[in-house]
Amino acid sequence: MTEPVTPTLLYLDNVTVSFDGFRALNALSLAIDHAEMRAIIGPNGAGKTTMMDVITGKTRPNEGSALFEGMHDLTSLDEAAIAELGIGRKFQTPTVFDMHTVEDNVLLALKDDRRPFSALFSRRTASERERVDALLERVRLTAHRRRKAGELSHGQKQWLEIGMLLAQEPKLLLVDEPAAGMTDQETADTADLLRDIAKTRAVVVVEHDMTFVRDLDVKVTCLHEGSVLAEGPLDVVSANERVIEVYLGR
Amino acid sequence: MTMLSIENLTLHYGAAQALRGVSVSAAIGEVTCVLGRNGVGKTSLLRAIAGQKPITCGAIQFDGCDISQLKPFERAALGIAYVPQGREIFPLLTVRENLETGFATLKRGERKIPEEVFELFPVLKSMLGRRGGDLSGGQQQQLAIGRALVTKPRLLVLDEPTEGIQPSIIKDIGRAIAYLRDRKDMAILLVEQYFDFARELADRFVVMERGEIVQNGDRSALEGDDVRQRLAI
Amino acid sequence: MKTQSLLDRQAVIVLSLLGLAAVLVPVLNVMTAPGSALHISDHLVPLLGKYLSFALLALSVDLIWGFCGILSLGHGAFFALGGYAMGMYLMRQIGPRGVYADPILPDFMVFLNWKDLPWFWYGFDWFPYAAIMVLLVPGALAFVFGWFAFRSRVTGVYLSIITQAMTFALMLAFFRNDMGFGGNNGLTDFKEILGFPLQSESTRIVLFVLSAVALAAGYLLCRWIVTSKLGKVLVAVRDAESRTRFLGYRVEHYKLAVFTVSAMLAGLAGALYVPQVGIINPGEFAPANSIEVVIWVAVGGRGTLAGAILGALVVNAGKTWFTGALPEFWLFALGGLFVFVTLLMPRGILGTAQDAWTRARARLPSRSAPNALPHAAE
Amino acid sequence: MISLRNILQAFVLLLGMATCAYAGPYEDALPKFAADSYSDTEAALGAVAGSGHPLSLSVVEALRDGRLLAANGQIFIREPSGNLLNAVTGQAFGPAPQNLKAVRINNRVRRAVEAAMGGLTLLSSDAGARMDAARAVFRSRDAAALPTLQQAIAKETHADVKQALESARAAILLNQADVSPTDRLAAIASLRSRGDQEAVALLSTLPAGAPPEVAEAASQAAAAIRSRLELWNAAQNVWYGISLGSVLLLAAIGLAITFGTMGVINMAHGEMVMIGAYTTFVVQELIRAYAPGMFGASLFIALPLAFLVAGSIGVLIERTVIRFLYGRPLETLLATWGLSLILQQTVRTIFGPTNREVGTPAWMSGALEVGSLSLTYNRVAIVVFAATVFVTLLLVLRYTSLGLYVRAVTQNRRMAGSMGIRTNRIDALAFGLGSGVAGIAGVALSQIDNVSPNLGQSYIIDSFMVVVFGGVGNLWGTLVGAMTLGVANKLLEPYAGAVLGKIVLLIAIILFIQRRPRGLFALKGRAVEA
Amino acid sequence: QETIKVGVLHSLSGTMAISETTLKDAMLMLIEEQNKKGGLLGKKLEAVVVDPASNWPLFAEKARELIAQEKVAAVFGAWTSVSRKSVLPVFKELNSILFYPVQYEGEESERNVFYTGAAPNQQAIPAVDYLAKEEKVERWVLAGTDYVYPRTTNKILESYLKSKGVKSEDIMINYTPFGHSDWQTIVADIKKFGSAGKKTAVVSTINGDANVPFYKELANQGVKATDIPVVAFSVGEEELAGIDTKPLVGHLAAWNYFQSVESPENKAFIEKWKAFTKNDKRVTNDPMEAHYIGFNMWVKAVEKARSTDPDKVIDAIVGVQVPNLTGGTSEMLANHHITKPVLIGEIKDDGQFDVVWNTDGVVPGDAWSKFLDGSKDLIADWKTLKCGNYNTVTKKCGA
Ligand SMILES: Nc1ncnc2c1ncn2[C@@H]1O[C@H](COP(=O)(O)OP(=O)(O)OP(=O)(O)O)[C@@H](O)[C@H]1O
Ligand SMILES: Nc1ncnc2c1ncn2[C@@H]1O[C@H](COP(=O)(O)OP(=O)(O)OP(=O)(O)O)[C@@H](O)[C@H]1O
Ligand SMILES: [Mg+2]
Ligand SMILES: [Mg+2]
Repeated sequence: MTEPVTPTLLYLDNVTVSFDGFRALNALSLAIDHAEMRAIIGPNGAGKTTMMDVITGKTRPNEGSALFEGMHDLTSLDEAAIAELGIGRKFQTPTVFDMHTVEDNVLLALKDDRRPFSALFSRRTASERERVDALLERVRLTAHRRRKAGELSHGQKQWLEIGMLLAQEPKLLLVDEPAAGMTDQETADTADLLRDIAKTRAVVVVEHDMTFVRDLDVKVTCLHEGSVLAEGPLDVVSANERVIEVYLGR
Repeated sequence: MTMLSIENLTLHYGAAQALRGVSVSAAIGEVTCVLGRNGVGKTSLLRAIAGQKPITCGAIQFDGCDISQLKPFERAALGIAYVPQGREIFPLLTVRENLETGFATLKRGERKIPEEVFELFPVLKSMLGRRGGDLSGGQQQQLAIGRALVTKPRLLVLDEPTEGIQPSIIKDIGRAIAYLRDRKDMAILLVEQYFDFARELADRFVVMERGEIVQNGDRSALEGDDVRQRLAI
Repeated sequence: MKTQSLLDRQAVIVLSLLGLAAVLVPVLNVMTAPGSALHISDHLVPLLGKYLSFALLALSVDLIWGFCGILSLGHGAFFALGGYAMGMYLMRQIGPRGVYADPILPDFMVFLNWKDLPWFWYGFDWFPYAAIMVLLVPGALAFVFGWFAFRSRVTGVYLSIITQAMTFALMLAFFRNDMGFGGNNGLTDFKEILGFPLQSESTRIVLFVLSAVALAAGYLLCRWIVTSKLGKVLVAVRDAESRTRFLGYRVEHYKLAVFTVSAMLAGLAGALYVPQVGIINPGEFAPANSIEVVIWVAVGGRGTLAGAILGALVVNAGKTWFTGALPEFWLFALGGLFVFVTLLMPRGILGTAQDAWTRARARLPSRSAPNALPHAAE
Repeated sequence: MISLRNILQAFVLLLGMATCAYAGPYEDALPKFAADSYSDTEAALGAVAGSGHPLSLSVVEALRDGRLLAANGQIFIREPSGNLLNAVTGQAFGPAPQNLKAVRINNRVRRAVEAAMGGLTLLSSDAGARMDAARAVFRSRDAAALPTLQQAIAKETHADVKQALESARAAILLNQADVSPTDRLAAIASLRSRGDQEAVALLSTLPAGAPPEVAEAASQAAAAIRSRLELWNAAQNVWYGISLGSVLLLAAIGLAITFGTMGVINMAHGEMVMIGAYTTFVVQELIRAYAPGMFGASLFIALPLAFLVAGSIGVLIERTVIRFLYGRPLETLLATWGLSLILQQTVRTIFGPTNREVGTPAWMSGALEVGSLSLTYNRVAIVVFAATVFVTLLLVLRYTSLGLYVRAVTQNRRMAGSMGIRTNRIDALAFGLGSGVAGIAGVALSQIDNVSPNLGQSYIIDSFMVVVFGGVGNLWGTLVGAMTLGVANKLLEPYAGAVLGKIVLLIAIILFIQRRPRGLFALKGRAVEA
Repeated sequence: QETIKVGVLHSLSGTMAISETTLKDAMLMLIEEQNKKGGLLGKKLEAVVVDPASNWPLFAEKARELIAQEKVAAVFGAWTSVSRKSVLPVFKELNSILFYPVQYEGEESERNVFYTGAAPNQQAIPAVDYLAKEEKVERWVLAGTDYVYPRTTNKILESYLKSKGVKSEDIMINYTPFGHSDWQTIVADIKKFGSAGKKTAVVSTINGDANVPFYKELANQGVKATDIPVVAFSVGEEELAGIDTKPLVGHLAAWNYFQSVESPENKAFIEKWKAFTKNDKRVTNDPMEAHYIGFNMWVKAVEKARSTDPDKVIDAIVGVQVPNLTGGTSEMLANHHITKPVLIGEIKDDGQFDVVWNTDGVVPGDAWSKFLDGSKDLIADWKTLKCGNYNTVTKKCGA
């Protein structure tokens, strides 16, 4: 690792989230660097999505803190503020704006002034148009751009959401199961895409598809019962007895 | 014995056609696998079978009878169980209640959650009192499969059941499907994108493209690169 | 990239119809003989004016309900507040012509032995002040109410019910004689506006034309909002509020902005309504009135703007006609209309007509090109 | 009773014959009844009651019941059996005179009659009558009754009656200047132990000029009672709140199913309540016409019928209209609003626009006195009834599969169908159940509110308020919501008045929803936020 | 054949339908009767019925429709004060005639309106006098719905009672919202107020729907007329038809007419009413009588003026005398109010009233109350002064 000029991009410290006594996150600590890609694996219910909820302000932790860029305490900000700091998210189940066309979905996600007044006066520029075109091309939805997003098939919605995430140009991308419902080929393509992005930004990917994780070729964190079970290169982690036992199976 | 046989099925969303003359069949004691890229119409086919989407024309025969005009609950009563894509569990019902919705087709005396559901998905047992919507994505998927099993189906229709599930449980699900197949009392129709998983289970398969069946065959045909090629972009 | 433009075909039709009405109604009223088939009789002019002010109210509801998913069951409150602001001005204009001839105090205050004009009545004798209050009072109430409610993320039926509670509370408050707004009788017996007698035909015509202009302006404003990016964000909020937040939009600010604008439009509608019907009383705050406005919008077609106008006109014209022609059975007719529209025109009159239109257009090319469905992978 | 009366009459007859020549105060007073003037009647009444004449009780009773008749200056008593007696002699009178007219009474005379009856029946053999007499004397404070009162107290065996008699005596003694201070102090003590509002009234209106120690004791006693009553008063207000809460609960509970669970914005809910109330009316009319003896049971007959009538109308509405609107909740608002207009006008056409009379069975009138708390039977009945309905519904929803299936269907209709749930039937049943429950609420509300086509309208807003305040989709929420609003309303009312109280409450609801944007019993977690 | 149109402007739906529908029926009956007698000026009368639906602005709209579009000769209608206030400007502007049949708060006299219901001096004050004299009432609860009529009436009564030496602490004033239905607290308060040792009565100006639950609660809590009598100004036969009156015997109402009044005119009227409605149970009430009087006055005035022209009728009608149903004669006064007898009735167990007191002759209605500061100097006279609010001090029209 090179000398960090700035502190780590995201630092979760001792985060605990409990629901009526059930600890979904248990003193979880995690650090993500600038332009780092991290794959997170772990059994169903390990707390991966909950962790993203904490980072994006959807869930308030009972304990612990989440620092972004060393100065923003995410636990005290709301969703919109966090998004404006530059944290974007793709949800586990694809959520898009059903009544909007595919291209409007992307357009809404484009990095821009988010205040109502500027929205009222905003005019679409040529560069914006190009960007939308490029993004649609990238997620292979150009042919569907005028259709309502609600009419897309499951996998198409996944792609659309990835497109929206890219449109936001966030500093940190949280990607929850991007490959679910994609063919093997598409999965590989997604991996390419993410690797590409990770050159300039930080990416946190949650996925159960080991081929995909292998393709990413990055540091892997395995969560279990709300805390880190193992961390390191995939080969190391997947050789861990506990990981095999609770997650990979024999 | 053929449990389900579909002839020449056509289906529209408004003016847009999603299925064009699809013919598939599924036999008891076999797993029939439907493969295809995103948006080719796999889910639409399953919705047509479950009765959630009216078909434009074509025939759906179940156990020798035409069911294409029946309501979803009538099909369920005949023994069709559906695990939809996107889980579609009842978010505000508890896990137990979600499972109990499967009792609707059963006689009063049979209304018990089969042990095999908990054997397959132990996590459900520990979370019986939790609301379905609070579960993690993978847990919800397990619940959706479990819920389908409660109805004691004769035809099990699964839409990408492995989506979002951890590897060890995918293996379990694979074993479970094989076990159910080998019990020889139900037909299984499986939509799957995860090729290796499909290859291991499928007795027969069809590949869809743009709402049509472009290839079909039995397990041996899956071994070659041919099918893989078709699924590539 | 095709965007919905500010002036698409629908907008052009609406605006030209309104323009036509603004010209034709006065012309037909003044130029034609009372007996002729084209004549618009004197009593029809304020009636049409009333419909137009209702249409503006419906428009304001459609803006927030149709495009932002805020179902306000209390919009009548903003309408009534605008109406009261105008009513207070008209009341002050009566001056010493009231029955007790008090130069300052309105009759009902003399009657209840009030000695001084309450402070909140100050300034209403000055039209510009009253005109500002027409927009400011409903706007301010909506702003405060919305600020609390949207910040606390009150949504759905919970929001609907508290808007209803708001208008209900206001109704009870205005019913109280101690409030200083004339109690149950409200404000009435107006004489003139800006020096023009309200009873005169020409004043009525001017008021009608003003209503048409205000409606056209309101429509344009709403069009502008919904066709801008702001409008897209609103629809996004309507369909998936939390998702919008994760994109970095401050949903509460968006809601607050349109809610306030909408309340001001409603207030303007109320201000146009009062001089044309000649009375404003707490009955306008009744929750049932607000529900009815929502129903006009639903009948016309939610989320179409023009539909809201159409709905308000159809339902109110129907009411006028039924209550005269079928006084004993008009509720059957009206109730039947509502059921009929919901069952057979699920997207309201205009929405269904639009659907039929697009379907008819889609059918033609689809015959020649059966592959209407685009496919991702080629 | 009858035989006793006969004996009495025979006795009176004999006596009458013996005294007919002698014109006493009784005979002098009688003709005044014929003057058709209330003050004359009152004067005559006083004279008759005080005359000690054996017929006086019959005359007073006859006057009270409108059986005292006058013609040509002569006075007659019509016996309940229809016989006409000459009031002077007590003898039967032959053919009735032409212009026979009842002696009219008004409130003032009625009051005098009560007082007179009190004096005359203090020694009655019937304990109930003695109790009434004691109360009447307590109220009239008629010093003339004192001797009889003493006699009655001496003889009395019933503890309750004895106490009533004693407080009647105390009431008389307290106001008499010529009574010894010790007796008056004893009277004050007796009143103090009575401890109710009336005692306070008596104690605080002590005539001027009473000895200082008496005045002192009276004001102390009054203060003591007042502070005790203050507490009771608070309890009373809470009771009023609970009973108002029960009314709200009844009105809202059907809506908790159709709106809360099924998600139909059911504006026709109030009309279902109204239909229940009209069913009660029809049942009572039929009973009045064909089986008057069963009137006491009319409400029990009306309950199942109201459930059935409103329930079937609900099912009909669901099958013909609502079922096309699932998944479009906002449009149900439009359609049910239309339906409510139609239902209202239908009822108006059939039953007319005016209020209809629904009677209260005898067992529901009167009040239960608990300490100084007065619980009127009909309110008690409503509270109990509301609780019963609530518990039954809770059990139905919890222990039958209906509840589960309804929720499943509302949460995901398509998937519920694929699980084999007969969505149509469940919808119809649930809507029917909600409507039926609204119908039986109508039976209860007919007891306290007016039965008119507008009945439903007056409850619909409150009902929505309760369901939403409590948290949509939660029956317990509806219960707690209704009770909270009821009690808060009644606690506010004495301070703020009915109008301001309601305004304050509405504002409180608005503020409360800010704190809990999903109602009192809000669901939490991912399940709801998604 | 040409007809003379008569407008009927009463709510047939909404909250007021409960009271107003009967008046529409009464008007239809009166018009039918008149046509049987040969119509008016040789023409048949034609009723034009509209439904203003208890919606006050709609009253104005419908009034305009009746006058401008239907060209009716006169309108009979309105019940609530606010509906009258709402239509007033229309009648003035289009110069037509309104007959208003309901007891009201007074403080108004318009050239185009004829007030055939009671003014406060024809109802409230005699009732209070009766209670004070006959029942020796010393303590008063003035309970009303919070709107103009009760407020004004209570104001007048308060100042009247005080002028009679009643102390402030012996007057309790209570206002409730429209449609108030939970009366537990208020009835309990009344009981408490009434148990202070002085004879207490309730003067009720509670309006409309709220009465039924109020009386039901009185019955429940056992407030008997002999303890605390309630005298009401808005409760008539029609309202009682919805309540079981057995527990309410002896409570009072003050009106200018009761169905139980014995007079040949009344007997005939009741018979015709029952025949017209084909319903033996339908009751008559005071506002119906007001329409009866008003309609006959209008007919007479039209005949006198030989025209239905409003100006001529307005001139002709003052001074017209017609029999009322209580056996006397009512006259249209120059202030557009009429003379009426005042009757006080006690509720009987059959839902009717027993008249326990009545004025010897008729009482002229006052447009302006003598007990209010703002109006004690005002008089109305449309005959000579041609003014509705003439100030006798400044000697000016328009106060
Ligand atoms: N609101 C809640 N109430 C109760 N339990 C909850 C709630 N939200 C989450 N949980 C539980 O917290 C645990 C963590 O859930 P989470 O969604 O974070 O898992 P995950 O790691 O994303 O799993 P998956 O791989 O299946 O998506 C799960 O067991 C879930 O059931
Ligand atoms: N509700 C709908 N309205 C209109 N078009 C739809 C709708 N649902 C699906 N489609 C379209 O029908 C086609 C087939 O969709 P389907 O969901 O069956 O695909 P799929 O094969 O299941 O894809 P995936 O692998 O992504 O789940 C797609 O092009 C899709 O856009
Ligand atoms: Mg997850
Ligand atoms: Mg699919």
